[in-house]
Amino acid sequence: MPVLKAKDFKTDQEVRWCPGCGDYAILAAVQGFMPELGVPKEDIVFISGIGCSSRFPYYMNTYGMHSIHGRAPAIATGLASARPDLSVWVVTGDGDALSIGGNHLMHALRRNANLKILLFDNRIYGLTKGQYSPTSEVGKITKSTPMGSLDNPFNPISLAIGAEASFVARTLDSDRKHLQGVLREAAAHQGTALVQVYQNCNIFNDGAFDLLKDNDTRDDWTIRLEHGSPIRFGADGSTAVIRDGGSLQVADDVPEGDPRVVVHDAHADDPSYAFALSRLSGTDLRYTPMGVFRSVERPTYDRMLNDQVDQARSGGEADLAGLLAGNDTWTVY
Amino acid sequence: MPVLKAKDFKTDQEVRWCPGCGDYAILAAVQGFMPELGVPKEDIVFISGIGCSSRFPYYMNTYGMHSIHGRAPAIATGLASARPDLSVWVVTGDGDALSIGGNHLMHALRRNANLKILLFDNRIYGLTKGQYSPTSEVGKITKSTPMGSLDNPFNPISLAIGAEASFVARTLDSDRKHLQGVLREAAAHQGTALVQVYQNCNIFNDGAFDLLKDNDTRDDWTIRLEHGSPIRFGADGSTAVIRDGGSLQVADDVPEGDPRVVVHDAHADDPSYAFALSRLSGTDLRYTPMGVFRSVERPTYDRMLNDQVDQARSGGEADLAGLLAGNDTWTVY
Amino acid sequence: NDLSTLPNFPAEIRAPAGTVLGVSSFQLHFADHDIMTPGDAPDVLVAMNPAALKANQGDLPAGATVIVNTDEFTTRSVTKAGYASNPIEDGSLSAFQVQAVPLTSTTVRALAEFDISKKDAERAKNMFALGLLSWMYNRPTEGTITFLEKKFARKPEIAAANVAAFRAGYNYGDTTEAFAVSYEVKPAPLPPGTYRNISGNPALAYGLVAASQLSGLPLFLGAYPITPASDILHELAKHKRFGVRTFQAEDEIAGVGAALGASFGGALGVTTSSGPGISLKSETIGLAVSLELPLVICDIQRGGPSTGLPTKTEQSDLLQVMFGRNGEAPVPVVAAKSPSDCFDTAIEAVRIAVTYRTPVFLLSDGYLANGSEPWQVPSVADLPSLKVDFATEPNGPDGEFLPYLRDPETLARPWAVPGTAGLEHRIGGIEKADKTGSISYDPDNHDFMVRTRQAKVDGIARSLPPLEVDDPTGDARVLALGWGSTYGPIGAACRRVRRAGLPIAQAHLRHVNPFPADLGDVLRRYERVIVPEMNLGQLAMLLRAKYLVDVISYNQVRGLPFRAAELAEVFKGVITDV
Amino acid sequence: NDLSTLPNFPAEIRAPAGTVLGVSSFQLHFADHDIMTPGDAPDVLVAMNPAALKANQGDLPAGATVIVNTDEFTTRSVTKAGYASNPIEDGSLSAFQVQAVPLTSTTVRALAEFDISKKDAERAKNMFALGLLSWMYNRPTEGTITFLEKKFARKPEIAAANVAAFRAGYNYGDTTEAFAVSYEVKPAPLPPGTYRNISGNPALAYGLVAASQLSGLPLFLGAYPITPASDILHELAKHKRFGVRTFQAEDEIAGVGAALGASFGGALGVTTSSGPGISLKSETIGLAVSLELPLVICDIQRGGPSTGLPTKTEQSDLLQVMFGRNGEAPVPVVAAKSPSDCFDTAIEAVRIAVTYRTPVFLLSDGYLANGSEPWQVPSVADLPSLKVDFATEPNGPDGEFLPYLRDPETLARPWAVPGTAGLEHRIGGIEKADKTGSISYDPDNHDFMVRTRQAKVDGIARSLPPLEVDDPTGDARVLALGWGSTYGPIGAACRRVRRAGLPIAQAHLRHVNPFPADLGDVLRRYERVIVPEMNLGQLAMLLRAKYLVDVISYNQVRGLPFRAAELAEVFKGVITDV
Ligand SMILES: Cc1ncc(C[n+]2csc(CCOP(=O)(O)OP(=O)(O)O)c2C)c(N)n1
Ligand SMILES: Cc1ncc(C[n+]2csc(CCOP(=O)(O)OP(=O)(O)O)c2C)c(N)n1
Ligand code: SF4
Ligand code: SF4
Ligand SMILES: [Mg+2]
Ligand SMILES: [Mg+2]
Repeated sequence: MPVLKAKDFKTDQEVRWCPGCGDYAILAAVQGFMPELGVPKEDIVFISGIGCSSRFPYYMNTYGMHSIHGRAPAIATGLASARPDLSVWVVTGDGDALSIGGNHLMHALRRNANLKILLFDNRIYGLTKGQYSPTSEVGKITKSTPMGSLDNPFNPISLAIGAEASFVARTLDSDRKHLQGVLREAAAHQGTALVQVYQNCNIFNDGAFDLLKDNDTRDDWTIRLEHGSPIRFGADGSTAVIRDGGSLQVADDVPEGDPRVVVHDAHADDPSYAFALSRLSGTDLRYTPMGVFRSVERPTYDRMLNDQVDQARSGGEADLAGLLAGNDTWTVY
Repeated sequence: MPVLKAKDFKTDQEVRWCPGCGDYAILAAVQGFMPELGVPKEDIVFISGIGCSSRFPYYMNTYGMHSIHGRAPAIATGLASARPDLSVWVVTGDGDALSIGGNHLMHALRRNANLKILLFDNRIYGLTKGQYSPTSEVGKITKSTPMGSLDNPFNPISLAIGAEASFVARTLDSDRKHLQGVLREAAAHQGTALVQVYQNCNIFNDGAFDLLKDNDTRDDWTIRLEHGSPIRFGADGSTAVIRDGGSLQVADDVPEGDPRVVVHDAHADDPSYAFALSRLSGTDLRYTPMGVFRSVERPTYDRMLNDQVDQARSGGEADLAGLLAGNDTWTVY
Repeated sequence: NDLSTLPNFPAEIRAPAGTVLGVSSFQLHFADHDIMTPGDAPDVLVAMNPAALKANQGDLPAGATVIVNTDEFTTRSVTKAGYASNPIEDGSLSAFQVQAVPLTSTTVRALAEFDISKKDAERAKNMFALGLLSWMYNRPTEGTITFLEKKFARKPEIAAANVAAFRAGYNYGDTTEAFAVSYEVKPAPLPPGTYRNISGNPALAYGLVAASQLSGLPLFLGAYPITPASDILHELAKHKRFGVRTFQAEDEIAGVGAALGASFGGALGVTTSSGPGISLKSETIGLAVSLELPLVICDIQRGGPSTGLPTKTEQSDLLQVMFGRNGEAPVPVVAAKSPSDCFDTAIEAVRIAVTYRTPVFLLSDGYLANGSEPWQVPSVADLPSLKVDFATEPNGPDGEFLPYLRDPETLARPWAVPGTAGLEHRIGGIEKADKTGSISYDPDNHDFMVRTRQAKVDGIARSLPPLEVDDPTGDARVLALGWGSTYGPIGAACRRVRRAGLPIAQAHLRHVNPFPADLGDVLRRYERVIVPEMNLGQLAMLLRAKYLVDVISYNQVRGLPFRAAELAEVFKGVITDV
Repeated sequence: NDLSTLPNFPAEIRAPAGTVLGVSSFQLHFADHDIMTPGDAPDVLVAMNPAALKANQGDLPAGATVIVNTDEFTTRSVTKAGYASNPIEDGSLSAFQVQAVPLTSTTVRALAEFDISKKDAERAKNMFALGLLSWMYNRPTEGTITFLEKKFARKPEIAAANVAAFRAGYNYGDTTEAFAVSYEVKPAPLPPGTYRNISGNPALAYGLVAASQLSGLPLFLGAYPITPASDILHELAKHKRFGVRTFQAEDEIAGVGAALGASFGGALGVTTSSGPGISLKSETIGLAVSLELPLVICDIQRGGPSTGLPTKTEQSDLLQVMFGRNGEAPVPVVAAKSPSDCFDTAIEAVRIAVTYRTPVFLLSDGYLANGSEPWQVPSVADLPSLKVDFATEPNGPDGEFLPYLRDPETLARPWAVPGTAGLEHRIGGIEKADKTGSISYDPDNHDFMVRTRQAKVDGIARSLPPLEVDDPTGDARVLALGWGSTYGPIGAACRRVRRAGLPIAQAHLRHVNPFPADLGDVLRRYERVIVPEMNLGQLAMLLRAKYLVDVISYNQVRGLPFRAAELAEVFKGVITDV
């Protein structure tokens, strides 16, 4: 196949997000990554729900569907199951995926068809002009909650792990290198990959992730996860995630080679470890792990389904006439 | 109020479950527990979805609604929010709660309105005559999966903890004492309590939980959870749940006073511990923790909502005329 | 008279004329017309063990109900009875409506509290079976109960136990949504050919498999179980060797969504459900209307509203499938008229879906789904070709691809499936510009697209044959017009009326949307048109609105098929009035 | 001609006659009838800072669109301008349609790639605002763009930047589903009284709050945001002091489910949405029909099908709300005819829901929701009482409670709320036995219950006033009949026709199901009836089916209100034809 460039994935459609929206950076990062996929454009499909984020497919020069609110994972599951030869991507938002679409998301994760789900999490409903979402912090004042929101938000990483996800990662709209690194691992993963992308909505929830972006706070609060490396962070790397009586904790001034320092193992079979990692940070974003929390191989739904078809077929040619006649006929002369 | 007896909670409706169905035992246990609640019959409401299990409300002489498939948690949330004075119970099945109703369940858990959700888990669709469910083991042969089911099942306890549940427990249809003990704690909990009840469907999935019922296997595979006690089990109590490099494991022949033995803490703030407990058992039921995994206090949605109303009212009498007139009128003479 | 009046209840129930409701008309039929099936065959067989099954299976008409006592079907006894493999599992009973029940153990459990001998408890399994049958053929239970009480008057404990067993069996039918329908078979000698017996759900499933083969499109079913549609999922799940993929979804929305996704990928996307599930699918069906992709939605109707009467039959979803979507979202609707007709109707639904690139509703109901009739097995060669052409080339003036450039005749848009180089495109649920399919908020374009989608569906009428009217004497002044499963009863009623010397014409609609082009003329040809429906007059409303003809709407919403005798009286009344 | 032809674009847009579409008719109106609002007030104010707002707020007619540049609304500048608190937040702009946008920063961001001075970039915010306005009043953009290119011909970079800013503003409107409608105000001097300006969504919200107070039932709203219904949720969320509880649910199904649960508990359960969300609610509404509990479902219609045109208006959900449920599930439907009428219609919807114990649909649309008109503020004393009696005592012959024993007049069943001792009962979606409400599979009972639920809804007609027909000359031979938001345009068109000396009668339906008892007579009184609808003829179909009257269905599905002038020509055509 011809070598593709980022621009090959641009469409003629004018990109209509608000100036400064984090979605632009994500779009550029994804377009920039696509050539690496090594898959012909025509074999790639982007399916989205409804929301600002869900406008994404219009800007990708691949096959695409801008479906309805919350249903993209279900639609994509059908496509991936019928066409395991395709590279199927889902783009969704925190409302689309976790509010109305929660059931499809959690079943997609346990079912593990070969889908890459990009969840643009801006902690707000952008398209409908700023109501709180299932990831909004408690007490958020929005149009629909003038006295502050009451529901405890989801931690999408914890939720996904609780739903038997085989691949779960988190990244940031503005950090193209990290974002593309995560996309790389997600694409390589066989099965459903959930990638939470913290995304700034500069109109209705501006600065939501500044703590992880500003030069002077970023390093103190971002925990970079790299499989096989000890989890150390902070300006001078002296802060670390340590194990203390089972639970994971963050400790300062941890000496070199301290045995308590956790060495990140994204492939751990027991999801308890990844789950514990996901609890290090709360909605305040302090101590936020970034990267791949969990990545384990499990047979994919689409493959198994098609294997059953092949197996059934191996029994020999399907005989329609035989099916229709069945095994109990009589004749009228 | 008059002292109530179990029979006060029986209705004149003929109980229509199949003879031998585990639902009978659960019904008897619940009716037996109700008097303890100390709540007048008229202040109790049972709301169910659709399924064999969801016939439950017809047999409880309280207020009740047999609603539609999967929606009971949403309906109950509305009722509990509008009427925080009531004791609201939800009865659901593994298909009702985890398949079609998954989204409402997970949002109910994070929202934490004051609901008691009893999930009758028979790992099968009973009412529709035996298709596999989201808790059925992989490879299950059913009417809809003649070559074996493919989807990886949910672990309802893990799922609930991932969804920010404040109270999660598991019990068994045939163990009335344990079942009632769990009901007692659930009822005492302020907020949404999820109780998974392993229930035998002797018609479409008979014996699914025999490992935890047969005298000769029960003690070996059942891990009883009691807050504050070391987690030991097995015929002679020599098997224990120990902590080993962060993850929880089962070990045999653990000497008395071994410091590695985990002392159960249902109130642990960090859900990682309860999550780890929930991973000790797989669908094969070996090493199945029974009892309250997690029970932490968090403000309840219904209370907070009604507090906001009270707070708004404290501002003084609501003035309808004022509302209608607004602050910009003109007069026509 | 009632089952319980049979001298003593045998393992094998023979239902004499005028007994078990569903059964009787069936028997009667065989009595007063001659059809080539053994005359006095049992309609129901309760096989207490493999031997009994083996012994009686022979003279069972296909479609009969067989209740097998699974407790007795051990490997040993199965082989002992001379079966190679367990007949319950190896599909050799596929011609029957099989109810596999652990009769003995369940009955014994049901009688746990009675202090009677184990033997007596086990004997009561007959009563459990009778209770189940009473449920299935909805018979009143009092008669049987008093009969039992009388019969065992001297052994009150036994009497009580037998009544309890009878009740338990009855409730078992309710709880597990057990089903039984006997379809009123069209009489008159059948044309020569090879026949089999078939009920509606398998026929529908076979129709879909056939259509998949004829179109070369792999069949993808996205479904969530619901009575009385589940058996289509069960049936299709068996046919993976035909390339059929079945997906038991987490809910109905995911079921139709997955099917739509598969269609986008070039598969034949199908979803099956019943009323409550269909209402959940409506938003996604609206999307399919906007995307203009093929999709077949089967609604096996049951009693409503809400959960209603899951095991009873009704025709009350017609208006839901016509209008149950936001905006102007026209969807073609076809309806099957008999169990075997579900096969042809499925093929027709697929023809419309793939030819016009549109979602299509197929309406069946509990009566068709579970009722059975003799079916002349079609020869595969005679089946229509449904060959589909995917788009392979750009179709635009400047070498671009225009996903909404339409076929001038059908107004269908091109179906370009992922994997086709050069045709990459994006579609969605927001209004689209004509031809290019890109988002458009232009007022005139919207008006144009709304009317075009409607015109596309209306245009299907051009592909339909004229409506067949059965008016043997040619001088009828009254027309009985129906749709769906009322075909049998209306036909039987018309025959009665004619036998009584009164002329009446009968016509039956397979296509409810759009109507056949000549329907208006047909209606106006008769002085009165009567439309019997198992609803409150849904087709009647559509006819009145479209043709301004004052049709008589005759309705029953009893969860049961019309009784031919009753309908005949109604028809006679109308005829004598004109 | 186009905005861009204004000498140079001022911060305050005055739209001369015949310019900005939505605006012009508005202006025109004020020109050729006299209504007591300052003559030449701006319809749109773009306030670049608090001072500008302060200066111009005075001569803004209520209902005008105000775009505020939030970047400049710092606490300092706000106080400096002489405001006590930030006018954007303290609700003092509630009379206007406010768009709060960080104009400066957003524009600067949009122009990041251009190498122009910061000052030039900031200046371009005017073009951003103009772009936003062009979107809101859907104006073509080409004109403006060429104008800009000409204007800055000598500074191509500046030209490009201004065009980019203009585009960004336009897209901003699209992305954030920005809305603007000017409602065609009914002319003729208003009767004496106190007036305010109000648009449909707040009016609807106020109506619900009032109904809650009048009935003594606490209001519970279960809703999921969707354009153009979200503002009702936003408005009601502000009124907790009236005991209003608002619940932003995880989806539409939970929204209506929670509302139904609240109704079961004795609250006034309400849910609000638009077309796509309504279709998701249909199964639960069917349950409400079966439970016979009060529930108000507000459908603020938008362009369909599917996602369609979220910010455009349409009347195409009528048949969905009539029939979008499985089984025979009749639901009353009322429709608002003007922004202020949303208030009265909400009260009427609640009256029907609580009196008849039934779900009720209230239809509004994007045009009413966002358009505004002067409203004579009702005095609370004049509002109807909606007093409800809960069941408190057993009502059965043997002292038992019969939850489905009906009121002989209304056929309403008792509403017994949890907490009432002695009335404990269970209800559900399976068919219920008459009176007792326990599960019943009895065929005759089902038929009876289906017809009874229908009869209950039909019976509402007995509580309705005769249809008002406006036929000033009394000799009209043509009737223009409408429903919903077409009231304004149809009325205006009728006035034009009459001014042209041709008689025409106008009637408008608030009650679409059931129809007013005398509707048939009214229709038959005229030689021709024309029914203009912003759909493909949905009301027309219902009328033709019920009354067999050959009404003329005139349709536009452009996402915009009818133009009075155009309608007038159509009416004249019909009149001259008869
Ligand atoms: C069935 C349905 N319900 C509601 C809506 C309105 N709606 C569109 S997008 C959206 C939420 C958007 O939030 P999110 O998913 O976080 O996406 P974002 O705009 O923030 O990127 C809502 C409520 C809809 N279009 N369809
Ligand atoms: C909307 C809808 N979809 C599907 C069904 C059919 N249905 C009823 S119960 C059920 C699942 C029952 O399984 P579960 O929830 O585990 O309850 P159980 O019968 O096992 O107690 C299904 C698929 C329905 N009644 N309504
Ligand atoms: S509203 Fe927020 S999320 Fe949506 S495009 Fe604008 S900035 Fe982005
Ligand atoms: S089918 Fe199973 S779950 Fe349902 S009642 Fe019978 S035994 Fe119980
Ligand atoms: Mg968002
Ligand atoms: Mg179950």
